[in-house]
Amino acid sequence: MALPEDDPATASAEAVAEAPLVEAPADTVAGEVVLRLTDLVKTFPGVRALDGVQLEVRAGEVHCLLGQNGAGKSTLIKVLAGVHQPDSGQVEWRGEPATFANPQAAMKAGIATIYQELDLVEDLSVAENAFLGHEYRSFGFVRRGRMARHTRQILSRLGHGEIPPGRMVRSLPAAGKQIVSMARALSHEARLIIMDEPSAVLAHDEVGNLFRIIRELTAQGIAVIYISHRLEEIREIGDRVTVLKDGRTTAANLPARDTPTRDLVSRMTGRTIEYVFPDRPTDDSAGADLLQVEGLTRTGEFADVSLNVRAGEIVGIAGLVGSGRSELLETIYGARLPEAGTVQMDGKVLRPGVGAAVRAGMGMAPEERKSQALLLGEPIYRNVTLATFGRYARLGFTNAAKERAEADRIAETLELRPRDVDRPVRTLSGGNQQKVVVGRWLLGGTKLLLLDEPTRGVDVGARAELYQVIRALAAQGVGVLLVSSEVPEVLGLADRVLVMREGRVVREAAAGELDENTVLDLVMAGSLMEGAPA
Amino acid sequence: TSNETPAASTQTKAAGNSEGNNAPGKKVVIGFSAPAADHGWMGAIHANAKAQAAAYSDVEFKEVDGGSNSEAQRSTLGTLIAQKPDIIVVLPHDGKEVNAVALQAMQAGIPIVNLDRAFPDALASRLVIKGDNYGMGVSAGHYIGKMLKDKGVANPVIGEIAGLEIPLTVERSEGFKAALATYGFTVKNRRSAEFTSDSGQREASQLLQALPKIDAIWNHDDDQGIGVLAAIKQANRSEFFMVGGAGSKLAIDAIKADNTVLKATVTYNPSMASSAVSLARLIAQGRGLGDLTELQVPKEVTLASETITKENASSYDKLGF
Amino acid sequence: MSDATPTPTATPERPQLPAQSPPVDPAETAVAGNKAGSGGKLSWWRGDGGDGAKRNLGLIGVLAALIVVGAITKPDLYGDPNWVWNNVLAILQLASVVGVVTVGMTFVIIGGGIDLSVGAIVALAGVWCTTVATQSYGAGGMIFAALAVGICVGLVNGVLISYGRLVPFIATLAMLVAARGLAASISNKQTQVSSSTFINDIAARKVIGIPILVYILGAVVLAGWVVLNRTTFGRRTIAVGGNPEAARLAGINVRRHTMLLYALSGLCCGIAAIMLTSQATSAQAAMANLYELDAIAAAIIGGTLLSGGRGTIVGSLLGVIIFATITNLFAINGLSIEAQNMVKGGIIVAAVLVQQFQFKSVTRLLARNRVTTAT
Amino acid sequence: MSDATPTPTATPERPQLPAQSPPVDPAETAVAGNKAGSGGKLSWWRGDGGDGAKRNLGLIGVLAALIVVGAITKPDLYGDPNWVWNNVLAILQLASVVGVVTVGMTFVIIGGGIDLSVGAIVALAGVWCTTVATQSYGAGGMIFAALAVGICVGLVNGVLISYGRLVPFIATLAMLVAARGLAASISNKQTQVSSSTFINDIAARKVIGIPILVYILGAVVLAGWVVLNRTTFGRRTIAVGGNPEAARLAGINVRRHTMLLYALSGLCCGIAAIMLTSQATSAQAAMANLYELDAIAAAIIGGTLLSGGRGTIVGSLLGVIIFATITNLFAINGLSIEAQNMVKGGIIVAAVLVQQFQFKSVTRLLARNRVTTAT
Ligand SMILES: Nc1ncnc2c1ncn2[C@@H]1O[C@H](COP(=O)(O)OP(=O)(O)OP(=O)(O)O)[C@@H](O)[C@H]1O
Ligand SMILES: Nc1ncnc2c1ncn2[C@@H]1O[C@H](COP(=O)(O)OP(=O)(O)OP(=O)(O)O)[C@@H](O)[C@H]1O
Ligand SMILES: [Mg+2]
Ligand SMILES: [Mg+2]
Repeated sequence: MALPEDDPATASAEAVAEAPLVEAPADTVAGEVVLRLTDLVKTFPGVRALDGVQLEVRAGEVHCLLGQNGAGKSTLIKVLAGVHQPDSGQVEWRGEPATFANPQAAMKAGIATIYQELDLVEDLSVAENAFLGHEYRSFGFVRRGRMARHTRQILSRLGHGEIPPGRMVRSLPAAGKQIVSMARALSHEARLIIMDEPSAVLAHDEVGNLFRIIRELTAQGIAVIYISHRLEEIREIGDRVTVLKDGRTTAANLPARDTPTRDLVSRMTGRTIEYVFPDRPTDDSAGADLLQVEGLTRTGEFADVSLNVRAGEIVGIAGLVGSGRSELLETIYGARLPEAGTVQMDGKVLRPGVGAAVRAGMGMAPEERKSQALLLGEPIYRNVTLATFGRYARLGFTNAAKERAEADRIAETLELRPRDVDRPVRTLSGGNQQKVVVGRWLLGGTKLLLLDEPTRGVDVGARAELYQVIRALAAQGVGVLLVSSEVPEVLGLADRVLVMREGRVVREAAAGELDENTVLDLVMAGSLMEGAPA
Repeated sequence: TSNETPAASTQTKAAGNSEGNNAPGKKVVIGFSAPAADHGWMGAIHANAKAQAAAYSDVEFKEVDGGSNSEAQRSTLGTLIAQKPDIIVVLPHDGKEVNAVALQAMQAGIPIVNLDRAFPDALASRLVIKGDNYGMGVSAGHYIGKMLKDKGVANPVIGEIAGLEIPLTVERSEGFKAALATYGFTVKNRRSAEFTSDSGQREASQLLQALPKIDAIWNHDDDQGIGVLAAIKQANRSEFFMVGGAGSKLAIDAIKADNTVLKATVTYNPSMASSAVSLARLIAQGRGLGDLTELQVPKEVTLASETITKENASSYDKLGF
Repeated sequence: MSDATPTPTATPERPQLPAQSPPVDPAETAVAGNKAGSGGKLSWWRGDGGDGAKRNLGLIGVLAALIVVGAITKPDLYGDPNWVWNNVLAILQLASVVGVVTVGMTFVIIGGGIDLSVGAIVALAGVWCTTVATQSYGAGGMIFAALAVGICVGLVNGVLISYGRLVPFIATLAMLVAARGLAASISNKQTQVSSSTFINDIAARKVIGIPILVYILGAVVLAGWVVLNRTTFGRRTIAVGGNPEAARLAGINVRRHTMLLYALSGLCCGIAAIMLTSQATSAQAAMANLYELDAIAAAIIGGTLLSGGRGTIVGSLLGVIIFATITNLFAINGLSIEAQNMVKGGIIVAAVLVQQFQFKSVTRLLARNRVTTAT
Repeated sequence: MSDATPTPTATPERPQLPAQSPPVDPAETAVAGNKAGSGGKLSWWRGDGGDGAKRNLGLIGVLAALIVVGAITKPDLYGDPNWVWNNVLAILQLASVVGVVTVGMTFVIIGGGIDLSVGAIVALAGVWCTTVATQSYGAGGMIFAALAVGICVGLVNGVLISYGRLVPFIATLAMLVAARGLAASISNKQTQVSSSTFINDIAARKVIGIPILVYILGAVVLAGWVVLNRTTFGRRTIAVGGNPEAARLAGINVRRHTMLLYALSGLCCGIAAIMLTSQATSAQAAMANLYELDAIAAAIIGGTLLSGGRGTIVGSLLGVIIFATITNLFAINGLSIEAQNMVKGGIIVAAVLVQQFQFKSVTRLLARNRVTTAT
């Protein structure tokens, strides 16, 4: 896989004043304008999510939307998809003013959407999910054969012909679900396909697949709006970029390939990012073994994994989606029972169960924020202190003021926006929700942090903050075990890296000894091997 | 209930006072089905039937649960019929709803003794023995009417605490209304409880709240009356008198003691279950009633609803349940 | 580092495990084989095959256990095949009315709602179709009245819930109270006898040895199964209950669909009203008491998720039959109601435990099997 | 929101060491000040369920409407302040028993469960504490028996649900059946009269003009409010009900907590049993009939989410009081039961609609306000 040339890590330190709206001439893209938004405004109670957005999308282009967490990207596309109604502003669709009163109307008009949050029905099959709402049918009966055939066709196009259309979606892992989401978008006869962070749960090879499809689509003159926080992806697939900040368009139609990263970043954040990864300590400051895992096994997930984490050390685990990293973390954390092997904290074998792990000083930020981590209806501060409210309590009585103060500090550190910690988490943007999940364990008292995809959907700026915090915690003697599908993140942040494949650790080395290509080779070799006869 | 209540305390007819009928005959199996006993009166029905059957050496008593609604009762009756007893005593949840099953049994040659709540179809039973719900309301109405007339109350405020709103309750209320009407009186406020003491308390407390001044109350059921009396005491009210229903021991005692507002109760006696079993045995054995000239048990027996007051209370001691 | 027990893959001394030659130890092949076993380049999924089917197997096990208990306690009766056959029919007849209601309830619950008013709707429809006025139109009029009342009341429920945004629990509870009140006022709190022999014969007649009521139950269950599993309406019901937001985003008119679900439940209640009226040859305002509880319990025992999105018609049917069998068992044994209730509570708990046990062990067995086959 | 000023936190020199540095530095105070400012910014969800508070306002509106209806229909009675005060007390007394049960139920529902057995537990506890044997220990023994029975039965529920993994609906339904059966067998299906004047006086006595029952209700509600809003137990309850998986991964012992919730509900039932026994000066197996429905309905009307994770004690209390007021209104007007039921259904629907209307319009108003301030 090609690596992006222009790494965000090289962005300069120079602060950039907020620039007025710039609009680059659209010489790079030839197609006619299919979608034009002018002065779009959308408010939620207490928040102006869109505050005069301009956007112009041409047929056959990949138009990227950039913006910090909470900038209004998802809100914008939900307006386009007919989910939200704008308060004011014009939507011009294929030359004519349009309003999409509901998702159906948008679909009819030829706009298909892959939403940021998975929108699948767990107890329906892959085919039924792909065609939900526009099933093949006659006299009310579902034409299952036809639907299955068409679904298989779409899935093969997506490079996943092996997923049976009749399979219940419940049994697919997150990446598989993402593919079904994409299949749904492709099942429509769409003129415009909107993708809201489709790559967040995809691994490298899947992203390659996705890009191939996007190129096919654009070659047919279909327009694509692509949202991602990974700048390298935007450079690879995008044609033009529109940048949102605080619900306003701060730059429109920048050429995706040539615009300097520091320009993009500064338009998104109003400042530049110093550097992405904090320096590793020069001396080997790591202390004694904190966590020792011996021969941990769960059939079908991972086998015979042994590893250790020392105090003050950051250990990263790289691997493909489905290589069993999440399960490993959950097992270490006591959320799953191992079939064999032991987990020791500070030299003591842990009893099974999350409670014992937490008491021993572990904390885990799980992979799926909505299902595993958040109380969506509860205020932010209560989510931040979900694991620790007991520490602030006296005689069983909670201390809300203290909790708020602590949560406020986390909110500030992680640039949560809006920063009102009494706001229900439900109303936060995806990336900000993720910050809440990670922030929970940054509160004091944790000795070992298990982080599963901590930066999923988090914007460039906040990501830098998060790295700083993690490094700072390590400097204080906290051990960190980090799982990430983004290889540069693992390599850049961790002191030591384990590479996992098919549930086994295939390589362990100091981060400095590995480079991205080596890791990718190790990881990919696995998937090549699987095809070969054992 | 059989295990604790000694047979003497249930209203059975002691074997041996009408010799002819008590002489052992051929062995018979008597089936029995009545709604689940969830309050005193129904409990007494079950207890009486069982105790009366036990008093006969020639009777095998087969009780199936009547469940909590007609449907359950139909179903269990079906299984009872399949076991072919000699005769079945049925107290239906509602005569009309169980009619079809009873008819089926009669057609299959199993006589049915219909206890208390009548089947609409005359062919559905061999014998009907029942209380008089309408008459009960009439008795209560007359007692209250007469008392108030005697006191010279011109425009009395009369309250009524009915039972669960099933047809028999409606009948009672109609009788009550009709009897009061003969005095020119009407019911000012009527609440329905559920034959339980807590529901009696609940409804009575609201009735008392609705009527700041009352002259008389009729409460349909003495079991729920425990709660009604409690509510009256809790509200500190005593300007009226009350008439009960059914005739429980507690009520009779209270009437005798005359220290509450309860001055009378009109009977609706669960002793009918004992009589039903006795008569069922005779029918199954093909015998008649000793004191009657006829060779067979008659087709219908309706109990009179009597009024128990302080004056006659002691003679009802035996029948209180 | 875990130098104490150097695992081959993790020690830095053996770093360059060549990607081309993965260590072939037995455990490894087990894992890899397991993965490759389901074919393709990524076998991402766990077996999901017949989750519902397995659960139903558990229910059939429970049913079998109940029958065995019956045979042990009453060997004389169970010795007679004729009696046994009749008993089966009796159980099915007992199950028929609640069964029909449960089919509708299953749809509502799968669709993310609940319908507490089913018993009341049955009563209202029953009472309505047995008024003197309705009966004067003959059996056809009565059937029409019952179905129309059922559908209309269901529609009112549906409108209140989907367009009035009332919580289903509250809306249908209000309907329960109101419909029973209306039924009482129509019937004047009297039991209304049905004089239509056509109606009364439905419960009394058999065709080829099987009661008509059982055929009706069968037809409703079959129709329910087909609608749930083979039509867009059914599949969308699962979507609406399992993930209403996703359903909305997919362009499904969630509100209209929700409304129709309650109408469907009302229709089932209308059918049940005819059946029950026929059984009782009469109707009254208090009939079908607490059917809501029976139907919900049957659906849940049958594997329907109370929070919506999952459930099977066959499971619900088995749930109803299990409850009917328990009632029948008690009747045969002549248990007193209090003993019966105590035992019943225990049986329900045991049934669910048995079913869960079954389910889990079967899964584990299959999983183990898979591993063995793969190696 | 539009803080164009570059935030100082981005520079690496700044210590973001949340673990060890809770000191109050200037930035922190700035944020705090900012927050204070945002108080004026009208974030209406602020605080312990400000959301709930709005909803409760709606409920109070409904209550007011009911009282107005009462005053219109019975001006003579409402003209007498003495009577009105007595009537308020009567309503509160009527609400007291169900109110106590509802507090427990609210906890269970917020915790993601449901307890159908509350009525049965009240009956069992009531019957148990009025047996001749228990009464021989005097009032203390009776109270102890009722509470112990309540807690034990609740614990059994809890164990079945959390460790036996039974669906709460089914487990507590089984308990409902079993506990009523046991109560019937203990009481011999008779009404057991309480001869303890201490117990009977609880319902009969007033202190400073207010019935003791009302004090008990107040105490239970207050305790419930404190536990739910101010203790770790309450926080865990919300977490367990809102997202059990998240709660588990946050280190909360979800199973134990679930078990305790049912025990708490059982305890409330025990208290309610004493109150109800005292009111009726007796107990029987059929008492507290359908309290489960009343309690669940009150909790839901009060804003508790049936799917768990959200609810308020005050809302539940208002729900109970509304239902009691409706009953009282009917009694005062002497409505027939069928009219009563029909009207009641309508009132429930109207109440919820009124409440929702209130709620939405207030929100919208605030939102509009907010936008104006912002621009
Ligand atoms: N339903 C809602 N109610 C209230 N506020 C909302 C709601 N949905 C979004 N918002 C607010 O609108 C703003 C924009 O959110 P949006 O989801 O569009 O951000 P985003 O650009 O997609 O961010 P991310 O990169 O994190 O996904 C945020 O401040 C968010 O809190
Ligand atoms: N929902 C699921 N159903 C069945 N098997 C699953 C499921 N999720 C994961 N697995 C299995 O568990 C193993 C590990 O998957 P998992 O997705 O947790 O790995 P991962 O390395 O954490 O990847 P990710 O980047 O998605 O977190 C895989 O072998 C996969 O087959
Ligand atoms: Mg977003
Ligand atoms: Mg993972």
